[in-house]
Amino acid sequence: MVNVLNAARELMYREALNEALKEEMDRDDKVFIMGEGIAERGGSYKVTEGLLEQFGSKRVFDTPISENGFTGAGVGAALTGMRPVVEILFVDFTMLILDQLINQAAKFRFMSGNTARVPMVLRTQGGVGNGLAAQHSQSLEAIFYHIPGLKLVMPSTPFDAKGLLKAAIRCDDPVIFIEHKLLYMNKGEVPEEEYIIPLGQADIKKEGKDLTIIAWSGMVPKVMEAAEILMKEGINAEVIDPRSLVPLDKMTIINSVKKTEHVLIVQEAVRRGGVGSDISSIIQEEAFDYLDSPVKILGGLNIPCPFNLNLEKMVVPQVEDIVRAAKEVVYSE
Amino acid sequence: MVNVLNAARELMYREALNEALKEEMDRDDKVFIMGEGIAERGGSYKVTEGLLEQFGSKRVFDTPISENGFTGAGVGAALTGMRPVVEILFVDFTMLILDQLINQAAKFRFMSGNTARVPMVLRTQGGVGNGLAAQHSQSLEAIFYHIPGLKLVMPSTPFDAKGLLKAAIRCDDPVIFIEHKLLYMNKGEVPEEEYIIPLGQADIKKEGKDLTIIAWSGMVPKVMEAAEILMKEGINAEVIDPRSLVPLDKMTIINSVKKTEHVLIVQEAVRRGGVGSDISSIIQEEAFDYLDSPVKILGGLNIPCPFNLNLEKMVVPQVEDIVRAAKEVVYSE
Amino acid sequence: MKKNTEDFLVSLYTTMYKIRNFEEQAIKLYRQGHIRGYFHPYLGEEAIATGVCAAMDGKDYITSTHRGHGHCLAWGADLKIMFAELLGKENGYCKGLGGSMHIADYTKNNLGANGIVGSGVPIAVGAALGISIRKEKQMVSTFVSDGGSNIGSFLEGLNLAAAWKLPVLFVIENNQYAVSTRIEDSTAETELYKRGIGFGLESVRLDGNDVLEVHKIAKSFIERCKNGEGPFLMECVTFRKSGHHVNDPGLYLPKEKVDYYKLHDPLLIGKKHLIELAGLSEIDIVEIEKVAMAEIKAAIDFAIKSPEMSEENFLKFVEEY
Amino acid sequence: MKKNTEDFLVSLYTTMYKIRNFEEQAIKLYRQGHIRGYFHPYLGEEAIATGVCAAMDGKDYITSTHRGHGHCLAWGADLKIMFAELLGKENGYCKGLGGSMHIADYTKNNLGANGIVGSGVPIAVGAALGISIRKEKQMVSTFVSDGGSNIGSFLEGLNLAAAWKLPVLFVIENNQYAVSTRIEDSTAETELYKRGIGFGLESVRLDGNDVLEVHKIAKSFIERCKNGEGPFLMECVTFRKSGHHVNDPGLYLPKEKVDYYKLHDPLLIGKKHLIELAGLSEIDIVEIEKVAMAEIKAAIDFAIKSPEMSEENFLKFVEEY
Ligand SMILES: Cc1ncc(C[n+]2csc(CCOP(=O)(O)OP(=O)(O)O)c2C)c(N)n1
Ligand SMILES: Cc1ncc(C[n+]2csc(CCOP(=O)(O)OP(=O)(O)O)c2C)c(N)n1
Ligand SMILES: [Mg+2]
Ligand SMILES: [Mg+2]
Repeated sequence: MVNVLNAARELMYREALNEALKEEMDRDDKVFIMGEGIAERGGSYKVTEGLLEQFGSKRVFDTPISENGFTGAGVGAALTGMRPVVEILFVDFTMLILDQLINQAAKFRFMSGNTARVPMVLRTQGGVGNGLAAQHSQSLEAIFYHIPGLKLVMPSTPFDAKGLLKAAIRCDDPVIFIEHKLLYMNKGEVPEEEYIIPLGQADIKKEGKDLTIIAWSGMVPKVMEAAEILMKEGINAEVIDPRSLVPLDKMTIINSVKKTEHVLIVQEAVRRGGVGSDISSIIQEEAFDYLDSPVKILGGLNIPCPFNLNLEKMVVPQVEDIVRAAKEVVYSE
Repeated sequence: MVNVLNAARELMYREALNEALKEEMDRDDKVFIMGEGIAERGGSYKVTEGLLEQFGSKRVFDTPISENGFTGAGVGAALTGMRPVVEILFVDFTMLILDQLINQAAKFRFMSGNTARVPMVLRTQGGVGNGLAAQHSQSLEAIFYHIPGLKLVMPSTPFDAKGLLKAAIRCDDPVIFIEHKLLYMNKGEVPEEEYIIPLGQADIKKEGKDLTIIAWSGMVPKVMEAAEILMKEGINAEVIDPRSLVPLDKMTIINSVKKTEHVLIVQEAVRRGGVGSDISSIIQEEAFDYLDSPVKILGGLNIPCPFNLNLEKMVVPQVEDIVRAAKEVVYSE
Repeated sequence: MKKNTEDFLVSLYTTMYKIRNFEEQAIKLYRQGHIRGYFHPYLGEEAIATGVCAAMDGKDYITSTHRGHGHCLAWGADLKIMFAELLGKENGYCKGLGGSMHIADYTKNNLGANGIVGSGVPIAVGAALGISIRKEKQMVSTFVSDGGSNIGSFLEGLNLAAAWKLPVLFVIENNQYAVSTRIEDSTAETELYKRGIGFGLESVRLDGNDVLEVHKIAKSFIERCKNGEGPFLMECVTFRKSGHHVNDPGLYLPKEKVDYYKLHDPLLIGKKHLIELAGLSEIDIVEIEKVAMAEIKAAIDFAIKSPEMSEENFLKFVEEY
Repeated sequence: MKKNTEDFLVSLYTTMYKIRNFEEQAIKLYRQGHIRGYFHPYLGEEAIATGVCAAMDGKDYITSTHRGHGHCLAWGADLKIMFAELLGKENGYCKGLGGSMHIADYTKNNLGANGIVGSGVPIAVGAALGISIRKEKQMVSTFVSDGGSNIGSFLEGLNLAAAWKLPVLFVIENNQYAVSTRIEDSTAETELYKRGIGFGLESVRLDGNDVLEVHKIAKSFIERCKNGEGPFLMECVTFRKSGHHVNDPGLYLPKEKVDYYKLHDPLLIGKKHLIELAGLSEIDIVEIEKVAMAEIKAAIDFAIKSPEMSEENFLKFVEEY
């Protein structure tokens, strides 16, 4: 677990992200940001507030609604020495830019025989919440996870969000940085001093011995709640947040599995073909003999997200579902 | 195993596809096809040869290079009663059309409360072969596999290709139909009589008892070769080709696993986050107690495809790799 | 003034009035917590949907945008079923699964609102492609705003429709803003009809707040579409009478523009038509408005009282996926 | 005729000659099995890359297309390293990992060919965006053909560059075909420069086979780009002297056009310039050609003898992913 240094200050997730951008833009004048409504308006979730004032309209500016075009512009700027941070309002809209991410950004370094680099961060936001319905509620990290050449980061706390965004901006490869729409107002400790969280280091959000629960992004707070309930019922869960899915900190996961011998993976994305399946397959290949029961994946239903709020709750794992699934895993023997 | 009826005739994969299109266009005048160079030129792989002559330019026509636009046009035509078969030259280029496939086609039925249907087939082609390099050699089925509302078909033989394409065209939901660039000239028996292969039925390409090898599309011929070699070495592998990945015939897979107790999944796509991971996770959740050794996934390397032909061979499983992996699984105890 | 002109002008005004008040009532319901999620009011742009749809017939098709209530109503939607959808009820147009951004009526050729800017355009082109293959006398109108006119989906769609000579009417609702982004900041050529010309479409620019002007031009283009002369593009200049969505106060909108469009309101212009061209009195108009308002109130009542889909019914949907 | 004009005309001709013969020799190598994969010759279009790149300097940038050898050579690529890349050798520009469709030289601001039609355009816009942020006196030329002018990437890129006033020169190599698809079948407005006008760019159409005409207009646009007046668009009308790729006989190309362009060949026109404007004799020209050809032959030798990347070295790449 990365130290929270001598922190005292509490920030919201969105404020932590804002600080990361500010610090990195201050440090390196090659860093600039663009996206829809990010300048004067400060972004839909206020992550970019105040940056226009501080850094001016050459480095903080709004884009037309041309997601594919301006993402490609980010790639081109990155290829020629800049460090763009491109914002796409919803991860759902990244479906318009995958040519630039998958066929271009992810491939240049390799196709050029290591002579080109694309140090770009693609910030976006996903997950279910507040009745935004089928086209604004997806969790699509599995798509990026599958593509060699892309890094993939999904922070769950203000502390992680800041440290990882700074690392992402300094990374020389394209990083897909996915925030969660329900986390922006969450508060947490963030030190005043500068810190960076290297990509590829999982965080043990809670130590435990009876089962390993792996979760990321918006599922982490729910899993932490469930872990408290489980504790009262005599099950001491270890909660692991990989924080970056690519690179994935397999070691921390495997070590935990060896200790607890039971695994539950909780993902908000639909169950079929999610990142959880891959983590399950890795655990299985690398720690088969330690497993006391099958790795269980609790995922979203295989269906688009409904508009109606009561039904919306049914499609992604809730605290009670996590508690139930954890018990199934532990008592399955 | 679906009966090959009283077949005698041999057709190439591309001819079988051509016949399927011809028969369905003949049967239903709502079926039409569009894509780049598919009309007069008959398609890059000759799948659509002769269709312009038979059905005329209203139902067989070339599109401008506007993949997103003409795929969307397919969706709109499908929504209003037509049955378009849209061709995208390379699965790599589907990265330009995912908004129409994922945010639109896959969602309409659900978002409309079951009042809209999108009976469209998206034919495309993927896989490694012939030095086409990083932007024309990907295997991206995992992306479609993860999206509720899409069906996903990847035939490996002429017989399957024909029967499944006919089923896809009759399906009332959007179907992603991915062919393999190295299969078009492969020959196989295809009966003269009409037949349809329902989506969701795996085919046991070879029965066996010592281990289950699961593979689809371009990997199937390689696995069959490997299975012969293994046979000589005393390992009798059962080879399962799911043929359609969505819907997935879990039953056939699980039953085989219960019999053989050893599983190898062979996929051409990069290992990380591929469909194999999900199949592994399913086997693990549903047949854990039958497994004698971990489910092994032999996949493509986590790297884009190199141009150089000798290096190209290294990034996807070859027959020797499959033989080696199968032995590892069987002798792992 | 002929009787049918009067009826026609009354029906245009009634539609605009219903859209205006549907939105205002729905905003109240939103504030009360009855409606959730995204809600983009069509306030101030009523003349466009009204003028265009009045020139179409029920066999034609429309595709709409994220700001889709106006198109839906102008197309003839039932107020009750619309409110029910916005409230997430099972008897709504999409059984409460779609909501404001996905409202549609496939049984009546309304191919729906769309949460992805521009993505309705290729879909409209495809509906027209089907028409052309079937050789039918139908056409499709597709709506998009200035912001959406910068996205590939729209631009590719323009070219495809023109290359294939399809019966599509592209309607740009140029309200000069995309959320808070001014049109001057998103393009160097703010006269958007010129894009149509670049792709070989006959294209015009007009006052989008004058329902009669919109209707006149739409009517001619729509007829010509049905005669195989399509596609066409009309850029209707207009302005949002509110923020981008229900929670946006729109403080960035310049006062002069807001003031100008307060006077140049489509409903004021529609009223003027009623008085000057159809000879109605203020009292006649109040009467028309009363009837419409009563219908709206009854629809709200209906929607509030309607049940949501049960978990059981929802799970049946899930099974099919 | 001044000496420096002569030198300049000779250098233009030499570049065109090298491109022509690079392609012809590479096609032979392809037929012999030395080159694999896709190979799209730039035959017949030599004047465009040559004229444009001659007006740029080494601090500027280019992005190219799937038909990228001409741009690469006109930009000043080393023939040896180019052939080595096409042959998949480790000392090629991309170590044999990229090949024809991905040839690039990032160390010299050549951002490369691209296997996805149109996708180089937004990348060029981004390079120009970087220039504008850094406030430098550089510019970017981006190439695309008629087929590629129909895709969203190109169209969005045009608008972005214009909205942001970026130093980009869009060069449409209108060779009238996309594989076998005639331009008339892919758009209703075949004068493609009009698309630029729709987005507010100063745009022209010209003879793309006359290297001097291309160069003159490119030079003026490029200078104006560096003075902050960009972007610009030039549509260069040209024709493929061969099939779409090396295995396509191009039988669908109409005989009249083929015949016309045989006479209107960029190299013939270039030769005419040398004779009429620089006072060279046929013998002088043969001399120039001999030198260039010797360089090409030597480069082929070099490439054939060069080694491929070892499996070991390749696996080091894999580790980083
Ligand atoms: C592709 C895409 N990008 C961004 C958004 C987020 N968004 C929703 S509405 C909107 C503004 C649209 O502006 P415009 O097209 O002018 O329509 P208007 O709101 O003015 O009617 C934006 C950016 C989206 N829904 N889809
Ligand atoms: C997005 C995309 N669609 C299709 C292709 C396949 N393809 C390669 S070149 C080509 C034709 C391109 O035509 P044009 O843009 O006119 O370029 P030209 O070949 O004439 O130089 C096509 C369709 C591709 N590479 N990328
Ligand atoms: Mg607008
Ligand atoms: Mg061309």
